[in-house]
This record gives sequence, structure tokens and C-alpha cells, in this order.
Amino acid sequence: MKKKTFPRGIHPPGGKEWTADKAIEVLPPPEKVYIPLHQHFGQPAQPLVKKGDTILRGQKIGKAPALFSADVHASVSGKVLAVDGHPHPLGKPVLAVTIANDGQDSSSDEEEIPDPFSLSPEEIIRRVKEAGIVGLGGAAFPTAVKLAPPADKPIDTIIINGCECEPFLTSDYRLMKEYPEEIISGAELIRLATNAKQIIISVEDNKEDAAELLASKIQEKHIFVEVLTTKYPQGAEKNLILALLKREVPRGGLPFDVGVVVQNVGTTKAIWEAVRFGRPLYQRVITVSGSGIPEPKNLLVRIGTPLQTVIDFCGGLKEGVNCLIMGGPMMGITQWNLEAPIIKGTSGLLAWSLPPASQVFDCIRCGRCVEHCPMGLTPTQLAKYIQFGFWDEAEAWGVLDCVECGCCQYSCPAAIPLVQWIRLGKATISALKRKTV
Amino acid sequence: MAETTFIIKSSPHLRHPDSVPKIMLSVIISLLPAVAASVYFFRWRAVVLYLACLAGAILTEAVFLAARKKPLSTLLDGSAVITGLLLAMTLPPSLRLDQAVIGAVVAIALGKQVFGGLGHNIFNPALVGRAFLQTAFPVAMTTWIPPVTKIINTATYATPLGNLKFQNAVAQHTLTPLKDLFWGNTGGCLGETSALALLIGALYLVARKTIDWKIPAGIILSLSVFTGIFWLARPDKYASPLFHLLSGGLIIGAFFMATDMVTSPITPRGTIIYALGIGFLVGLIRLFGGYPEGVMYSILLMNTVVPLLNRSTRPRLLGERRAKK
Amino acid sequence: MSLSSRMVIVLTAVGIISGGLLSTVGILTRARIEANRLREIEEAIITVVPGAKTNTKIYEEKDFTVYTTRNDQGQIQGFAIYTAGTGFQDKIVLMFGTDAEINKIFRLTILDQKETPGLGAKITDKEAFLKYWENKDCSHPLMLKKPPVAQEELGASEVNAITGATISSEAVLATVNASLAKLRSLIQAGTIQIEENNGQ
Amino acid sequence: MMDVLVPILTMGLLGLFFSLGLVFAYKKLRVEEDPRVVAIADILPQANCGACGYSGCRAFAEAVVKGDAPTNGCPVGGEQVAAQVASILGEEAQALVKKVARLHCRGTKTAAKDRGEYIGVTTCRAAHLVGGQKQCSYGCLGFGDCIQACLFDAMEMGDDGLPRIDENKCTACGRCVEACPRNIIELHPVDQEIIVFCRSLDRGPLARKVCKNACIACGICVRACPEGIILENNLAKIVDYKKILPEQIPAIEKCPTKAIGRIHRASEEEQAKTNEKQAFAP
Amino acid sequence: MASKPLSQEFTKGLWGENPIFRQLLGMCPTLAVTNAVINGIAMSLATSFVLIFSSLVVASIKKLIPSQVRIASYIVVIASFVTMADRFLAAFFPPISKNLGPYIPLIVVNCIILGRQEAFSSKNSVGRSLIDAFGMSLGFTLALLVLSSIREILGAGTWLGHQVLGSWFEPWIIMILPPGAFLTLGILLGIIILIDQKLQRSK
Amino acid sequence: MELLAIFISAILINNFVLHYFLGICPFLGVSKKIDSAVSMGLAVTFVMTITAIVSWIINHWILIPFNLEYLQIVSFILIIASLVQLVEMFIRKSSPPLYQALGIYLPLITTNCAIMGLALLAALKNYNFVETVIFGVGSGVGFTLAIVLMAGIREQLDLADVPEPLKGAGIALIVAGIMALGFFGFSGMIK
Repeated sequence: MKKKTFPRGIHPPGGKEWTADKAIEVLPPPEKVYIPLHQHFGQPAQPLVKKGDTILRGQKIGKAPALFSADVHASVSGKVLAVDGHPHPLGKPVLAVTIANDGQDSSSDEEEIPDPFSLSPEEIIRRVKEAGIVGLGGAAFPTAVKLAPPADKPIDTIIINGCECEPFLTSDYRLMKEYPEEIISGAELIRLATNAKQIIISVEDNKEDAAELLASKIQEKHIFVEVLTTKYPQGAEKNLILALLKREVPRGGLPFDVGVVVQNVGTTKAIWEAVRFGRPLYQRVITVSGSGIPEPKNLLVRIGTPLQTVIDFCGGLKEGVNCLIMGGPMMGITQWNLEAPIIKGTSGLLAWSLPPASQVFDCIRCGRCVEHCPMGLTPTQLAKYIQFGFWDEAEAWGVLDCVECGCCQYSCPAAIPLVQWIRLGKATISALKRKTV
Repeated sequence: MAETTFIIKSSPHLRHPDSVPKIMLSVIISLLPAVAASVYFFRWRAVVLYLACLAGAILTEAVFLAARKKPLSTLLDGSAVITGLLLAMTLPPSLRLDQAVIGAVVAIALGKQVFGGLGHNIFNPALVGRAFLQTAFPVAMTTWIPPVTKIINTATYATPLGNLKFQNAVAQHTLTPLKDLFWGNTGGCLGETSALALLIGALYLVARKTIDWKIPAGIILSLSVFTGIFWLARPDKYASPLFHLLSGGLIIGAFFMATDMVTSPITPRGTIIYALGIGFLVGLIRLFGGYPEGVMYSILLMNTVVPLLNRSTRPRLLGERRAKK
Repeated sequence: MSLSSRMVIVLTAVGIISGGLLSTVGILTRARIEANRLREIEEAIITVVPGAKTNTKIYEEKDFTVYTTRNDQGQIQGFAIYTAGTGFQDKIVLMFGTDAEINKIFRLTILDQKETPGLGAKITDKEAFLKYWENKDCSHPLMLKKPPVAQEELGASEVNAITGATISSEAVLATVNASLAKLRSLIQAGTIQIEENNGQ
Repeated sequence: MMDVLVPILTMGLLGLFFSLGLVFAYKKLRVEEDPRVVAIADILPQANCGACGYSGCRAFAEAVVKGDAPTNGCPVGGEQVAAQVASILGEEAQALVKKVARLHCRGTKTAAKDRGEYIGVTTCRAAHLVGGQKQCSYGCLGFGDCIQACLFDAMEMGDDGLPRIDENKCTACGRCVEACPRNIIELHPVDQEIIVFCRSLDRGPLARKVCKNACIACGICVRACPEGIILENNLAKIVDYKKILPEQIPAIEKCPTKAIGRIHRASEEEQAKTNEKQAFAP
Repeated sequence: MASKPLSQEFTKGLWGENPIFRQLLGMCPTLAVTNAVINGIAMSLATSFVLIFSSLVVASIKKLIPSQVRIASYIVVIASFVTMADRFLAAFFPPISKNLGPYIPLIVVNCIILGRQEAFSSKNSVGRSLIDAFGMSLGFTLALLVLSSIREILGAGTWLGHQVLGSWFEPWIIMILPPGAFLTLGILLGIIILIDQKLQRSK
Repeated sequence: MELLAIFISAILINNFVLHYFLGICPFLGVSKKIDSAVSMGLAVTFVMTITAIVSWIINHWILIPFNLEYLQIVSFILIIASLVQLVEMFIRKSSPPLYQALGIYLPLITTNCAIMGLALLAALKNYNFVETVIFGVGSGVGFTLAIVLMAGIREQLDLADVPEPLKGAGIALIVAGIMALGFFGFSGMIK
């Protein structure tokens, strides 16, 4: 039978062979961690500690001020050196808690629950929220919010997203290979929390072995593993739902509008650990790869570890490296300051040397961006509207629907920075809207 | 150690290896078999016409780039070369050189640069040049010579389509044999005659995915259906679809001109309407119009419709619910 | 005076004054314009029927007018037919003359056309087109010769087409053939009668 | 006789007929338009810049007539237009102090470090989206979005990589203020001379590290004029310009990073020339 | 309002406010009849006649006319003069009349004429209106002359019917056809703006 | 068949804008946005149809019987002017957005050569009543076709790097020229 997938999209080179068979290594906690209080979608957390405080690993150091926000926890035990501005991988310096690691790693983990499956949905969600879990796929959306959709939107299906469609990244793959039981149990917890009927674990066909492994561990009848044809951006929620269930999330809507909750495998594992062991989200698995890294690895890293420490552990940067990316090559963000720390949403760290920028031509209207846009947009037209300031037209042509997956720019023969134009348009249009409201 | 500095840019950080110059180069390569065929059939006349058109096109492009203070490196994208080649291929072999140069200058200046250069033009530049020449020098543009492989005693020579239209060739049983059309052993525009050579290049382009196969397919389909209906009804009066497909500028038009990315729609549905429209118009003009050949006009006419097509055939956004009309 | 009545009065007044003025102009020029029009027809008739002295309009419908012409002895020479047909762009208005038996076309002239300049418009050119129409046998429908050949090689009822402007040539041919057929049928039906005394 | 009478009659009747039609239309279908709107729209500069906050000069005219907008609401036209508009509406012109746009950054090419090579759309807004190519997250990016936005040719890019504003040409339309993604252009009364040339909210050491001319919140200026200047979020802020006394200015200008001080107008030479022309001491 | 010196009132029509190149008015006859210089001249003479006399009349009677029937009255005035021109040409120059066809009657809807009445004659004195009308007429004539010269020379190799280019020249027939009219005027507009920009800069 | 020929010819072959150069002012002025081009086209088609009817009646019932052909110009223009003014007032009253979109060009329909040209050409070509109406509708459709196509192109050119001096009318005229070249393809289709 033909494997499922979604329409359009692209086939970028994989790059996964660099790290696919590298088992997850533990990066020793560094001497100092810098834990930004803003690592998630929504408002920054408010500090709960001050300079000089002695704190334990897992202790809550930042409190979410609003619903769409997440708590922040210490990733090492030790003394608070400062609560101050510190470089952040997403741009401006933000308030961060600097902790001097005392090396004790003494924990403040919450109580363990031997049989988490007997918990009420509210209790599961409470424990997830307490653990400060956010989506680990990259968007860093607070997970507890996702698990509690509005009452009038019943959930029937949980999708566990193991697509990892971004090239080079293998952290989710390693998690599936090394912790299949935890992922399945975590998925079951999500199902219980949302009262859904079935769970689909989706894996692309370039990771068949992981899919087989997962399938072999499943006992329950309502959990399936679905192998999908490899294509980017399969892991984008809306496309994944379309591929698996043939349901279209309405424009401007969210997965729960079609009765679905999507969670990344890393998040699923974190949910398991939070509910079962009361362990907050203070570490995660990242892939460190790219031609600029001498020893590519999959690493379990404490949140707040400076990039420099991570890179040094993988053999430092090679000569001539001029491009450092946090995240995958399609949606990741370029880094320039090695003092910036790893945050909850960091899925990978890639380094390579780029050739001199290729000449940008005027659009030749080849239509490849249209052909490949998974959202059905017309990127070249959008970019031009934005370039010339036709905001109304850009909005009418759906610029706000763009998920910035980068398929258009990847396939553009004229090397036009389409995604940047579109992001500019989205930013300007939202600003204009705020102004008029 | 010097401090490492990093590139700051927006995602994505990967790119497909295809680029504008590579695309243009592949089009040029794909035209070479037909160029070779035309040199074989028309000898030195072909060579000088190619040179004249290329020189006219490239020089005009360079002048405009210089005047607009754009990098001359843009010249290297190869689009001017394609325009020059395509224009030459659609000219009668006996055309005067100065006229060919005028065509090339018009093609680049009025067909392309006044709109802002590559990517901004509305109409296919080569066809603008061709249409200009057709209207400026109607006699010269409709005077044909036979290929050197055919020795004929008359001074003038009709193209297969001219023969069909004006001599009522079907009834007279003087229709050019399909074999000659296929090999190119007949009169006509420089690069249009040899269907075989053009198809070789076209196959390369389709295989390389430089052009969208749906455009030629749509044109061929709609022209075949259109001419087929009339042929089935009156085979004594109308030529077969196959004759129409192989004769005149249809192949070069369908594979190399209608597929010009800049002037064809960017939306998939728009592309299909565009292609069907061209095929239909070709049929309409060839069967009922004043001219024996309609490929050039059809493509130009559909070019004018492209902006509207792009607008009205915007793809459905994921999750978008469109009101039923 | 209210605004409305002022509006009415002013516009009416302007109309009346202009009407008066224009009637003067119209009357002053009418005769001359009419004469111009007649002269044009007159000249055309003389062109297509050589030696015609007088003419009589004997039949008229839209785009088809028939005149009989007489020589200076008052004998009927033949017909001058004013007619029009669709050309490449627009109507081609033309006139041709035949003998009384409608066996021979004397000459053809084009009165109005909007064909492509330099191409289809050559139908007004004597050397390129019109000369082939002189003294043609029209007892059978005329035929177009394409590509053109030397005048000596043309058959009795063959005329040359213009190179590159076959459509325009064909349009003229079709118009002439149709007019001939129409004239014959009109005569057969008795709508047109030619008797020596019927004229003046 | 008929030849003359009939046309006169025809034309007269036609005229009568249509004038009656027009009268009917005029009575039944007329749309009232306030003549004042037309008059004001005529006076306005027709730059349609939107500085007034309306969608163009005509919309502004309508708003003024309705009383939604002040008569001096057109910053481009200045006092002259305001007076004319007011006279149409029969009001006295409200006093209007000329304002000009000013840049709150001294992060010149040499003072502010770059993060690295920037590749992408060369506008400030676009660069700002990826954090900007400057290490400072608050300072001028130097791609000149403001210059592009200016309709009055009042801005140009200086050699130091910062835009310069010609205060004589500036009409305070505010388009540059809108255009700047980092919000470092503000409108000030033209006679305000002391401003803070920095908007960095980074703490001192971090700010100093990325830009030599950054405000490091040392507080020297605050000590010089505690009534007028305060520190807020690691940044000096003028809270009340009127409280800054002329004799305090030298002390304020002791700022170690020159992040606060007197505005540079035109170069000294030009200044001298204008002084000559005006023939009185500044 | 009108405070310009009279000389400027006249010259503005030639360049600064040239009805065709600047105001883009009266494009229909401009494009349609410029395929030969003689047609262009005839058209501009006829247009000038109508423009000047209409301006005269409108400026004289402007006070009598209520603004609601303003346009209708102006049109009648203009149409009367156009009729005169049309009849005159038909009576005395039948070939030209035939060449220009419906375009002489169409002077009545030439935006220049109504535009000048609306914008100028209805607000200014008789003398000033006349000067303005003369200036505009001259500007119109100039534009038509330039355009028709280019088109006739390139399209037929002749100027006013005289052979100016040698027999080597093969006429570009397109120039005397509609596309040639559009293209020539389009390019000419571009060139004029370019020249104007150069002039402005050198000032 | 004759009627079809008149209709097609008016739209494609002897297109008012591209062949007769009639209606160039609105063609250049109102072709910046597709929406307003469509409404302009419809307005013109509507006025043309009415003009065709009314002018035929005036011409054949008044002018010709009384031998007053020389009053054609004056009477036609008066009809058109009043007609347009009525339409304008009507639109202004009934649909202010439409009025806004067409702006000053509605009064310009009065001086739109296309309308007057229609009345004159129909009289010149000696069409009968039905033919005149068909001619009017066809010409209106032809005008609409041309202006909408042009608007589509100009909307696209808004996003193109057209040289500064050619922006606006210059490039529009060049596009019109090339469109006219393209429309030559239909020549000779009506035999």
C-alpha cells in the first residue's frame, strides 16, 4: 500500500547519516548555567529567586505569569550568581538566572507516582504544567495548554509526532530508538488527559527501524504506528494531520478544531517523566551536527548550558566555520554569540561554512514556490506585495497562514529571501492590526 | 585567534541546487539540436541570422543594464541569449539581417527591459520581437525559401501551413508529408521546421524539470481536440491534428515559448487554463483566421491574460473554506 | 427666477442658438458635400466603364447599387456595380463595370478599404492588383491565382492574388463573384429590366 | 424656411428636454457635499502622507469639518495651512510648535559592533526580524528605512552609517518614526536641544560591550539634573525637558559615552551661514 | 487666482502643461490620426479652431450659465464648432475628411477642449482664455506633429508625402498601424519625462 | 450570422480601444485596479448600449427624416452627456463605494470618445436597429475586455521594476501596443 503523505512539500537532502547511529551521550553539567526566563511562546516568566540564593536542581526559579506561558526550573543545583540580562539565542538579551553549579546535582524532584495511569486528567495536566513542559519540536508552546482544549472541542485522536522532517536532526530518532516504552507511556498519558480514543505515532519511512521498534512494544489496540513517505515539512502539525487523517485544520485554527492533539516524541517523553517521576523539564536531547563539527553527536544537555560548552564537547568548531544554526537547517535561527545558552526549544545545533552568498536575481515567476508550498500559498506574489507595501493584498493572499517552513525559499532558483519577506509582512500586518484595534 | 564571526540570516539555510543561470543554460542547451538542424537545412543563412539576433539581443540588454545602473553580471543569466536564439528560430531564413537586428532590439527593449528586465516582463520577449517584425515587414516575414535539401524551381515557396490555408492543400492532395515535417525537410521559420530536433531538446527540458510538462501537454491536447473535431467532420477540407501538431511553430511554441516561466502563470490551475487557451487559439486562428499560423499570436494573447489567471486561480489555502459560487 | 427655470431656459436658449447657427452652416455646405459625393460615384463609374457619359441608378439596396451607363451616343454600355464585402479588417467598398451581357468585366476600382497598409492595401494599387482585373471574362466565376504569375500566363477568368495578402485578394474576388451572381438573379427575376428606352 | 426652423426647433426641444431631465436629476438625485470639505481639501498639501492619522488629505478634510480632527492636525502643512483651514472653519488657529524628527542612537559604524555578515533583505525591518546585524539589539540598523519613508527628502544616510535629518526640511509627518523597527526616531520640539542618544535597555557592561556610545546608566546626567532626568531600565530618560536648566547642560554633557548631550544640527559652517542670514545671535 | 504673466499662460501649453505629453488628454485623435503628417496637421488645425472659438464663447458667456447645466451648455457650444469644422472639411477637402473619418466629429469629446473650458475659460477673462487656448492648441499641434512625423517617416519613409528616406529603406508598416501608435507614444512619453528630469536636475 | 460577425468584430478585431483608439482616457486612467476596471467596463457597456439605442432612434426618427444629419454631433453628444450625468447621479446616490472607485472618471465618460464614437460609427456604418444594438454591446464588451486585461497587467506591473520615466502612462501605452499586436491574430477571422 502506498504510504501516506501530504500534498506539495520538498525533498531536501537528509544529512541524518551524520548522527543517526550516535547513541545519546550525556553532556556533563557545566560550571555555570544561564537559564533565560523566556524560553517559550507567551510572556516571560517572573523570577522567583534572587542573587545569592542557593537552589536545587529542578527547583522552580521562574513563574508563568499567564496562561500562555511556562514555569522555568533550575537545571543544576548551586548558587544564584545573578538575575540579569544575558544573551539569548533568539535575539535580544533577556532576563536570565545565572547559577554556579555546585556539582552536587541535589534534586528537588517532586514525589513519584507508581501508577500514573490512574490519575485524573486534571492531575496529569497539573503535573505537566508544574514541570514547565513546552513543545520540544521548536515552537515551545506550553504543553499544558495544549492538553486542555476548550470543552466544546472534543479530542478523538492523539498524534505523536516522530517525523523529524528537518534534515540533520536525529534527536527524536534517537529517543524513539532508546526510549520507546517511555514514549508509548507518555502518549497514553496524553490520551488519558484529553480523553481521546486513539493514538497514532507517525514516523517517516527514513526511520523504519524506529517505527518497527515502537510497533513491537505496543500492546494496546488503540495505539498505531503509521509510517509516512519522507517529505518536508511532514512534522508541521497541520500537514501531519492532513497526511494522517485527511482532515484540514481551518485557517487560523488549531489542531483541536479537528479533534486532534499533536505532541512531539521528545515532549511525550518529558510528559512521562514529569507525571511518573515529577521531574521538571530541565534537560533535553539535541543533535550537534554539520560539516563544521568535528565529532557530531546526539547529546542530553542541561537547559542553560552555553553553546560554547556544547561545541567544545563535540571537538570545537572547525576552521572556516561561518554559520551556526540553532534548530534545523530549514527553520533554525543563526547564532552569533557563543555565550547564548541552550533553551527548551533547542532541537539541534548545526555548524558549517557557507560559500559566499549567491546573487539574488529578480523573480522569474517559475512558480516553484507555489508548487512546493505546503500551505497552498503563493510566496512570490506575497513577497512582492510586501516589498511594495501592499499589505491588504498580502493579507488577502493569506500571508498570515505561512508557517515559515522555508520550502519556497529552498526551491527558489533566484535565491530570493522569500521567508524573510513573508515574515516581514506578517510582522507588519500584525502591527498594523494592533494599531487599528 | 581571530574572533569567529558568523553569518546572520533568516531561515531556511538550505537551497536547491537549481539557479536562474542554470535554468537558462539548460534552455540554451535544449535549443541546440534545433539550431543544428536549421544550420543543416539553411546553411549560412541560418548562421548569420543567429549571429545577428544574438548580437542585437545581447547588446541591447547590455545598453539597458548600463543605463539603469544594474550589475552587468545580470547579463550572464543567459536570458538575452535565449531571446536572441528563439527570435532567430522563428524568422524566415531569407530575412534581411538589418530587419533581424531590429527584431532583436525590439524584443529586448520593448519586450523585456521597459518592464524592468528579466522576471518583470508580461509578454514573451522573443515573440514581441517576432510580432513586431511580422507587422512591420509583412512581406519579408511571409516569404519563404526551401531548405537546401529540396531543389525546387519556383522562386517562392510556401510553408506547409501556408499551403494548407491558401492553396486548399487538403483538397488538392498537396499537403506536406508528415515525414518531411518530422525531419524538418520543408520550408518555414529557421528553427521551427524540424520537429525531431526540437523534441530532443524538449525532452531534455522535461526530464530536467526545467519546464512544466503540463503546458505543452495542454496545448497539444486542446489543439488536437479542436482540429480533430473538424478533421473528423470534414477530412476532405481540414488537415489532421497530427499535421497541425508537427507543422509551423507549434512545437517550438508549446515547449519553448509558452513555457517561458516569466510569462506563464505561477498557479497550477492557471497553467492549465493558459495551456488549453493557447491550443484553442492556435486552432481558431489556423482554421478560421486570416493568418496561416497562430502560435505567436496565441501565446501573446494568453500572456495578456496571465495576470488575471494568476489572480483568479490562487491555490486553495490549507484549511481554507471557499464559498461555493 | 428660480435656479431650475434658469437651467431650463439657458440650456434651451443655447440649443436654439446653436440650432440656428448650424442650420446655416448645414445649408451652406450641403450642396457642396452632396456634389462631392456624387462626383466620387461619377468618377468611379467612368473609371470602371470606360467611355461612360451618363449613368442611371436602376437598383439600390444596402451595399449593392447598380447603375447602367450609356456612351455619348446614348447606347447602353453595361453596368457599374457599387458593392462592399468584408475584408481582412473591415469592409472593402468597390465598384466594377461589366458589359450589358455580364460576360466581361471592364475594370475594377476600390473606393474604400481599411486593409493592412503596404500589404492588403495593395488592392488599390494598379500595378499590383487592379490591372489584372481589366477585361476579364466573367461568364464563369472568376478564379484567384496564387502565387501570382505573369499577366500573360493568366487564364481568361483568372486574376492574380497579392503576395502575402491572399485574404484581401480573396475578399475582393468573393465580393465581385457574389455581386455578379446577384445581378444575374435580379435580372432573371425581372427586378432589373434593361431596355434601351427605359433610361432617359 | 423649414430648413432653418426645423433644426432650431429640434435643438431647442432637445435642450429643453435634457435641461428638464437635469433639473429633475438635480432635485431628486443630488448628494449633499459640504463645500467646506472641498475647500479644505484644496488647501491641504496633497502629499496624502497620512501623518494626520487619516487615510489621505481628503479624509482629513472631512474629519476636520466634522470636528474629529484639530485644524492644526496636518503637520506637513504647518502653521500656514492650519491658519487657512481654521479660517475656513471660522476658528482661530491653534498655536503649533514646529517639531522635528530625531534619532536616538549614536551607534555609528565604528562605535557599534556588528554581529556578523548579514545576508538577506536589506531593510531595517527585515534585518530586525532576524535580530539585526548589529550586536546591539536596540540601535540603528542603518539600512535607511526611514530615509525611504521620508516624502520630503529631509533624510540622508551619513558616512557613519546613521541617517541624518535636515531639520529645515523635516515636516514632522512622522513617517520615519513609523518606519523605524527599533523605534529610535522621535518627534521633538525643534528647540529641545538635549536628548538621550541611546535606547539600549541592556545593563551597563553588556551595552558598553556592543557599542561605545551606549548609555551605561552611570547616572552622571541624573546627578547633574535630578529634576529633569531619571534612570529607568538601565537607561537615562528625560522626563521633563523644561526642568533642565542651561547651567546644568555642561555637567550633563560630561556623559562618558556621549549618550546624552546637545543635538548636532547642521555642521558648524552651515550653522554660521544661517546665523549670518538671520542676522541675530542664536 | 490667475496671477501668472500672460507669456507663461501661453508657453505652459507647449511644455509644462502640454495637453498630450503632460496631461495625457485627447489621446484618441492623437493616436488615431497621426499615421501621416497631413492628417496630423489637419486634425490639429481643426482642434485648434474648435478650442479657440469655444474658449472665446465660454469665457464670454460664463456668467450667464448656472453651474448645473454648465457642462451641457459647453458641450453644445463645442459641438456646434465641431460641426462647422466637420462640414467645412467635408465640403472643401473631401479626401482629408475621408481620411480622418469619425475623428473630426470626435473632437467634440476631446478631453482637452472640455477640460480647458472647465478648468480655465469658465474662470478666466476672455483675453486670458484666448491666450491659454492658443498655447494649448500649439502644444497639441506640436505633439501631433512630432508623433505623426515619427510614424510617417518610419512607417512609410515619407514626410508630408515626400520621400525622405532612400529606396534602401523598407518601411516599418507597423508604425502606421495601431500598435505603432501606442508604442511610439509610450516611448515618447518616457523620453519626455527623462528629459524633464534632466532639466529639473540641472536647475 | 451577420450579427455575430458584428459582435465578434467589435470585441476582437476592431476593438474600440486597440483598433479605433476610442476610450483611451479611461483606458489609461481607470486601469490601475482590476476591480475599478471591471466597474468602469460595465458602466461603459451599459452607457454604450443605451447610447446605441437612443442615438439610433434620434438618428432615424428625427435627423434623417428631416434631413438634419449635420446635427448628429450636437444631438448625440447631448444625449450622451445627459445620459451619463443621470447614471453618475444614480451611482453616486445608490453606491458610494462604486462612485469612490470610479472617481472623476464617471463624468469623464461624457467625454469618453468610445461612447460618442459608437454613436458616430454606428451611423457611419449604416447599421439597422438590431445591428446598432449588437454593435453597442459588442463594443462595450470589447472595451471591458481590453481595460480588464490592462488592469490585470498593470496590477502585476505595480510589482515590477519598471524604469521610472515609463511608469504609469508610458508603460501602459507600450502594453497596449503589444496587446494590439496580439489582437492582430484575430484579423481576417470574419469573412
